[in-house]
Amino acid sequence: MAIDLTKADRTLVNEIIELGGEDILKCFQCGTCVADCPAATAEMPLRIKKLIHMIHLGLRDELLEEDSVWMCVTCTACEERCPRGVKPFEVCLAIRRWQAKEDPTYIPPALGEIFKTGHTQNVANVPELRKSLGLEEVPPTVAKFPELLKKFQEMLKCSKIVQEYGFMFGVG
Amino acid sequence: MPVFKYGFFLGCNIPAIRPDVEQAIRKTMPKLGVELVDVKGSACCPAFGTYPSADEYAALAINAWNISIAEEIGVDIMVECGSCYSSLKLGRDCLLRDEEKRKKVNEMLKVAGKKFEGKSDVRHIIDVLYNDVGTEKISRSINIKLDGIKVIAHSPCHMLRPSNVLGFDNPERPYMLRELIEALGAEVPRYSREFQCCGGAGGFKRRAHIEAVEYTKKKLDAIKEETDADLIVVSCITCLLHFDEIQKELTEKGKGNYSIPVFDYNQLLALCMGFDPKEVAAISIIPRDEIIERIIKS
Amino acid sequence: MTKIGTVLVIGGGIAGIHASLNLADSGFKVYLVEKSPEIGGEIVKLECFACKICNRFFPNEKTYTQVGCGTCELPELIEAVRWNDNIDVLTNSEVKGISGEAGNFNVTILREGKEIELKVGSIILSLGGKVFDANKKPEYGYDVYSNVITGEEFERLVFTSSLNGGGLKRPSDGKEPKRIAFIQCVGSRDEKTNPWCSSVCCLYAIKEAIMAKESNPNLDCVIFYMDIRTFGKELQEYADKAKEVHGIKYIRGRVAKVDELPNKNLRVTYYTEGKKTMEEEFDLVVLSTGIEPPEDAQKLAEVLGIELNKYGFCKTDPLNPLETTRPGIYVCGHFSGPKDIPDSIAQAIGAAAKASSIIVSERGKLVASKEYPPEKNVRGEEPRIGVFVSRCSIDKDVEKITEYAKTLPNVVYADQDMFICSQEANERMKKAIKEYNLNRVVVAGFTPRTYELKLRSILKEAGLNPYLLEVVNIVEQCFSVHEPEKAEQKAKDLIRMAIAKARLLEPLVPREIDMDKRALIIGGGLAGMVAALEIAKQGFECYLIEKEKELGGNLRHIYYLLNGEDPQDFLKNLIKEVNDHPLINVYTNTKVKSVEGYVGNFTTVITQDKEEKELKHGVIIVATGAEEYKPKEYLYGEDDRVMTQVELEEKLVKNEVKPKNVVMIQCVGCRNEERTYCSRICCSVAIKNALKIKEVSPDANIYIINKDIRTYGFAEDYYKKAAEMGVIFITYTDENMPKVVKENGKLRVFIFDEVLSDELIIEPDILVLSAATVPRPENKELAEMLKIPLDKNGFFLEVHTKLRPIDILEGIYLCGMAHSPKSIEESISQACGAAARACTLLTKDKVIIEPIKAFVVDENCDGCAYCVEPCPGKAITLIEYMREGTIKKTVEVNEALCLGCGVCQATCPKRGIFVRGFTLDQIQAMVDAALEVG
Amino acid sequence: MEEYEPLIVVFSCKYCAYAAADLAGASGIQYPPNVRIIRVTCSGMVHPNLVINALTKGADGVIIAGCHPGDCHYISGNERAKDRAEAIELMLEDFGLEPERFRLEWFSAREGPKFARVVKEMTEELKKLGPSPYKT
Ligand SMILES: Cc1cc2nc3c(=O)[nH]c(=O)nc-3n(C[C@H](O)[C@H](O)[C@H](O)COP(=O)(O)OP(=O)(O)OC[C@H]3O[C@@H](n4cnc5c(N)ncnc54)[C@H](O)[C@@H]3O)c2cc1C
Ligand SMILES: Cc1cc2nc3c(=O)[nH]c(=O)nc-3n(C[C@H](O)[C@H](O)[C@H](O)COP(=O)(O)OP(=O)(O)OC[C@H]3O[C@@H](n4cnc5c(N)ncnc54)[C@H](O)[C@@H]3O)c2cc1C
Ligand code: SF4
Ligand code: SF4
Ligand code: SF4
Ligand code: SF4
Ligand code: SF4
Ligand code: SF4
Ligand code: SF4
Ligand code: SF4
Repeated sequence: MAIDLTKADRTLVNEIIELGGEDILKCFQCGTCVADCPAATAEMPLRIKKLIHMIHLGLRDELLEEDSVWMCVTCTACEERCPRGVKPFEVCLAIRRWQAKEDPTYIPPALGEIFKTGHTQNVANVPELRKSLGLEEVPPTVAKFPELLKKFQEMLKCSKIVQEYGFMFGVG
Repeated sequence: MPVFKYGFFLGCNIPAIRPDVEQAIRKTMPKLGVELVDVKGSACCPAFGTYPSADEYAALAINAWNISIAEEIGVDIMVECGSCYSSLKLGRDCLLRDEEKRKKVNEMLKVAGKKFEGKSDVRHIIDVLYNDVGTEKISRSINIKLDGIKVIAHSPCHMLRPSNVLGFDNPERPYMLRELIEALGAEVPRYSREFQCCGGAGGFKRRAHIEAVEYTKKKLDAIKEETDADLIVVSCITCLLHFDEIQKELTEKGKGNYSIPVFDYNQLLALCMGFDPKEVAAISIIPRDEIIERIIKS
Repeated sequence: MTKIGTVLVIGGGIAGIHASLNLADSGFKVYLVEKSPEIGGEIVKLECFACKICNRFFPNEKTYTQVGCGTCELPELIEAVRWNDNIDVLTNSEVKGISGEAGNFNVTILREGKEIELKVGSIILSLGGKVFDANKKPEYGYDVYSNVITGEEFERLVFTSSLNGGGLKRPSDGKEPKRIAFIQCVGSRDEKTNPWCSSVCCLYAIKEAIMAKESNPNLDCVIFYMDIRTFGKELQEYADKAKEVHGIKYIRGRVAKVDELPNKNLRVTYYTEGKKTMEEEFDLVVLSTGIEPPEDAQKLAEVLGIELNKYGFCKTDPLNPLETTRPGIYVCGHFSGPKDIPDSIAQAIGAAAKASSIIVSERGKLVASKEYPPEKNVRGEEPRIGVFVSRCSIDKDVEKITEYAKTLPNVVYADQDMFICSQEANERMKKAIKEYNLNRVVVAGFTPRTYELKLRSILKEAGLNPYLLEVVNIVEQCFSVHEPEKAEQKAKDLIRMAIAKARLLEPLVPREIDMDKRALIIGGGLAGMVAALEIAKQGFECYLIEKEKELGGNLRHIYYLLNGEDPQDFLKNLIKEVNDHPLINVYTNTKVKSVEGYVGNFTTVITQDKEEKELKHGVIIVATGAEEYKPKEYLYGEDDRVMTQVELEEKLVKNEVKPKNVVMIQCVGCRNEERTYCSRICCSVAIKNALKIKEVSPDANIYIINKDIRTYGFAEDYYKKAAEMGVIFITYTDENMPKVVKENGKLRVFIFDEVLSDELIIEPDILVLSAATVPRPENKELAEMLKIPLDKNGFFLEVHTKLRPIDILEGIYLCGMAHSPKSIEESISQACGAAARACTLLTKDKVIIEPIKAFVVDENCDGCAYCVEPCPGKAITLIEYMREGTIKKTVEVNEALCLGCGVCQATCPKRGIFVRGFTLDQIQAMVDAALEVG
Repeated sequence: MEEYEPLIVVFSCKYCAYAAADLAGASGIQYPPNVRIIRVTCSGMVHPNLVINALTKGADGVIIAGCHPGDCHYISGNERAKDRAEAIELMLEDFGLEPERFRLEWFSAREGPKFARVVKEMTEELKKLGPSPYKT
């Protein structure tokens, strides 16, 4: 199906720049970023170059559909080798942020977990194991200091994401 | 003997899933003249798939939170996990470069009574081992030499790239981990996918599982076909977990026999230093007993 | 201030060599300073053996393409420099200091530890460049994997493999590769290393792929590229034929990394649209490494007080491409930005014009004009032959050979010497010639190709006609290739053959034609005006012929350049300078009606306002330019919103458009079946205009639909800038051409987007066509008048596309877009070059015509005219005259046109026509001598 | 009896072909000493009579060597040589000479190895063929 560019929104690129994809306009579509991208081997591949092109063209709806960005392995090979200094990996994160902003169902649940415990894994959950190795039962992270965890949460409450989607974090 | 002092940043996976790595680090580093202090109250770095993927400022604030603790103690941070290294170091770099972001983030930190100044650097453990300690000292510190043992060296992507911010090793053909292993007396064979990513981080494995497994299989196959490696050594908890889990999955799915033991570098170092495997190399999916036995005996 | 008639040329590459030769040839003394032990530069390293692949492209057509490296011709050029009395070559030398000013500099040179002071009037920098160190791209594994090599190394590999016989051999194990990958833009177009485009690596990769294919047609060669940048004359055709004829594959996609497999093969990882990510195995990987500024540019710039550009190349201005920031110091070749050989040569010769024009008053004052003793008349004398045998590089004693020579008839003297080319040997030779009253000389030693010229001058110094010489090649073609015993026998035979010919040698006298010291320049555009002005500055009169009412050509319609600069003031000044110059006669509204004559003596009839006028002149410069194609495509002419780039530019300056949505389509009217070439400038022009639109309306959407973006050299910066300003680039292929329709009064552009693998629909307010640059339709008529060829696209054809980019024929030169499409900068360089070439003749009082030409033996010729048609020089005409009361038919040779090839001599059944120095009898004598059993 | 050594006369243009022979020398590529090179300006200069005379007066073989087609320094001299070679071949027949005794070969300046190879090939061929029937 043809893509009608009269319906495109060329402000999209500014939104992505705003969200951290600062160098996105420099891309000249050489394909280095795709070539060695692990996630580009997927059946529905992540082709960061294509996403960048879509953003240049202003294809909002299509970009929102592209959940391939969430496959990024974060290996940064693309960023290392991009000849134009586009920082495709940063663009990848920027796209995720944009999607999360446009459609909150994109927001990863791990955000809530970190808010609650300070960690993606509950480090306080394996006291016996740690003890058997001769370690402190609970490691000296926020998990061990409830007053610090509170401060940590206070800090995060200043962020837009917690303020807007408090329900996901069990606040507000 | 110069003494180095670092704040040991744990992250999430090490203390929760592979605390034996934590113990290996805690045991080995002081023997090399590296004193470790705790970064008390540290949190998730945060991992790229979390806050960095949804709210840049929240992510930077968490980075700053972690670093500010080290700044209070007056040490640089040392990390093992590649992702943690990358997240913290990139975050720090961004805050140092961008005054406006730094200001905003410090406003958030203020609520928690903290402040980011950028005084503390973030160092990967391989950087510390290679550049502060040096391979020579490591060779001198061990009791067991890995004669005749063939070890695959896998340097984590996040330790290497983007090299303009993170880099201390050659970003395309890292050699430091290799030399550190050679310092233990082992042989480190080359193979054609030596520099391929493990494929284990991020959402790839979750969202495109079949291809992700296939991707790692290629690397493992290259190891199997092109070398007769006894074990794989990494220095990233994510890589460690991934190689370990994926081999089991491949074997279970009948894709062949994948059973190369996987170690963190400090675990191997700890064994060579004569620490008790039950403390420093206790947890694994692919059985390591046999190779540990061989190491201890050699 | 006194001026010095000497020029210092720094850097002895192809550019430095050409600059030196032209200066020396036009009456200036030259010091050529080279820091390495040998002159020759980068090209010496290019071991191209697959010779003339460059020329072997269109074997069935009348024209031939020449795009190789020129290595083959280099030795001759180096010899010409070495034996030139007016060029002092200082190798192992570097410039340490400078004082003074334009016209009179004092330069300190450090030569092998010793300091030398030189006084020079002007300086030319031809420092060349440096090949990028591939180690800086570790992902390709150069220096780690033995089968990953650079383009430069590949050329050597092809050469050495061929020497050792058999096919190509890869470094790791000597195995013949079956698949070779070429990786483009290594160390170019890359923010991490060098952001500019190195301009030559696309060309050389294709050349090398063909070399590989010629060594083994079953080889698989793949070139991985981002844009193929074959923008030079006939290079697009070269790239296309490489694909069609040789089956070389092009894959668009920058290679991410190379890994080595246990069998030493290499796995190349890349992505190209329409495929998954790819891993392919190759036996050999060739990195097309780019060009960087020369090693010590920074240091030298400080010493000389010149500025470098931000990338470390010499800083120049598009309107003054040959000038550095310091008056009196000029630049050419790679050093002012990467460029190929023809562009380097054109610039070098142009720089010679610039460097000499500030010291014209000193022309001829410092050059050594040698006085020769009067020539001894030997006609009718019994041959008295002297034989000189050289021992150089022949291990064996040549005593026996010398003794043998003495036994041959007419030999009155024979001797041997250690080095025949040494000063002492030369003196002895002269002495012997006089003492023994020799009237023929035979020299046995190295190949005549390297020192025949030098030996001739020795004969002259000894008072002998220089053509009474025969050189015997007993080194390269004898002792180097045979066992000593057999070589000795063969050497004797060869000397006997030479002596047989020597007996029949006659003195030859080069013909001298009076030189008319005026130039005719056809075309009053930028190139024509610059050429006229440069010639006038050198003190020669010229006629500048322009068919239009006004001077200026295309430049009149260019209002800003890629860098934003406005060239109109420059143009106004140029026109004024030309009109005001007392030595330039401008004829506008004028056409050339006929041209007669040859070098030194042309007569041209022009018509100005129906009035005819006859002009006499010694040289011609063709500068007729080219024009923008009037498209037939994409609704051009049917809808006002469809326009060409030039039309857009006009509208933009006049503020007549302020578009919001713009589509530009590239390559309209060329790179297609009808016109196969690339117009070279239109990619830059499109970007220039896109940037202009963005300047006035930053929110405008601009889509540039292209096949490749060819912003070579530093223009790459502007390509990036355009992208950064939001200009969108979409590629198309011949299979998926854009479509334009008008629907409900709206323009609609349909283009298949490979990246999205979907069709895009755009509704632009204006559609801009980057129309081809096409040759002037009048070229054909002019070419016929001048008896010069056009290339198959209708541009004028130079002698050699690669090595002589300015010369068409002796006395006829070419510059600007009449040669091929090119930028203002390039047109100016080449125009200066054409002026310099013309001046090498204009400075002379006589044109000397080599005597090795055909002559007719009237008694034998019966006028059958068999020889007329085959003569490649079109030098023979059939004539009739009255002899003893009857009509005698015979032929006549125009020596100015005769090439001396001897085709006539071999065609004539009646012994009616021969070439001096190579007559049938002379050759037959050699054959007979060869057959005598010695 | 000593082995028969054929004598080959080579008419070589002074450009690429001669340069190729020089290059073989500069690179030290050995080849049989049976050739006698005669330098002419262009391969198109060689009159058929020169070839026939040589072969009937004692040469065992003749080579005309020029630049590759399209590469002639005299525009099209080598094409004339090519046309003439056909005529020469017919004349060989009339004179009862084997076609192997004459060759037209193209060289580029860098084809030193090819020059050596051609000489070797032809020498071997002529050895098999035996001396020219005109040899006394
Ligand atoms: C691998 C490769 C293949 C190529 N193939 C082709 C091709 O097929 N066709 C083509 O047209 N072009 C080709 N080129 C480009 C071609 O080489 C250049 O166009 C050409 O060499 C430029 O000539 P130059 O005289 O400016 O520089 P160079 O040839 O580099 O010569 C510069 C000279 O200056 C000397 N020098 C430098 N600094 C100093 C100093 N401070 N003092 C004194 N002397 C100094 C150097 O030693 C050198 O001799 C190729 C280039 C490369 C790298
Ligand atoms: C569409 C277009 C856009 C361009 N834009 C740029 C740009 O942005 N930047 C840039 O650097 N370069 C640009 N160029 C290139 C630039 O215009 C040329 O390099 C330069 O003008 C060439 O000058 P010239 O004298 O060779 O040719 P011309 O400008 O064509 O001049 C030739 C002159 O010769 C006259 N003439 C032709 N035939 C005859 C004859 N038989 N008798 C007498 N007179 C004759 C013509 O009338 C004309 O005045 C552009 C070129 C074109 C075609
Ligand atoms: S590597 Fe960089 S320039 Fe190339 S396509 Fe990817 S983002 Fe664009
Ligand atoms: S960082 Fe993400 S997008 Fe870039 S190569 Fe790695 S997986 Fe692909
Ligand atoms: S898991 Fe893979 S992506 Fe992550 S650090 Fe390890 S090597 Fe890199
Ligand atoms: S110019 Fe042509 S013939 Fe000469 S060396 Fe180069 S490729 Fe060979
Ligand atoms: S695009 Fe430019 S830099 Fe890249 S290979 Fe071609 S000529 Fe070289
Ligand atoms: S637009 Fe012009 S310069 Fe660009 S590729 Fe096409 S013909 Fe060549
Ligand atoms: S020179 Fe020979 S070929 Fe030419 S016209 Fe005279 S006889 Fe005929
Ligand atoms: S020598 Fe060649 S150019 Fe001269 S007249 Fe004879 S055929 Fe013509």
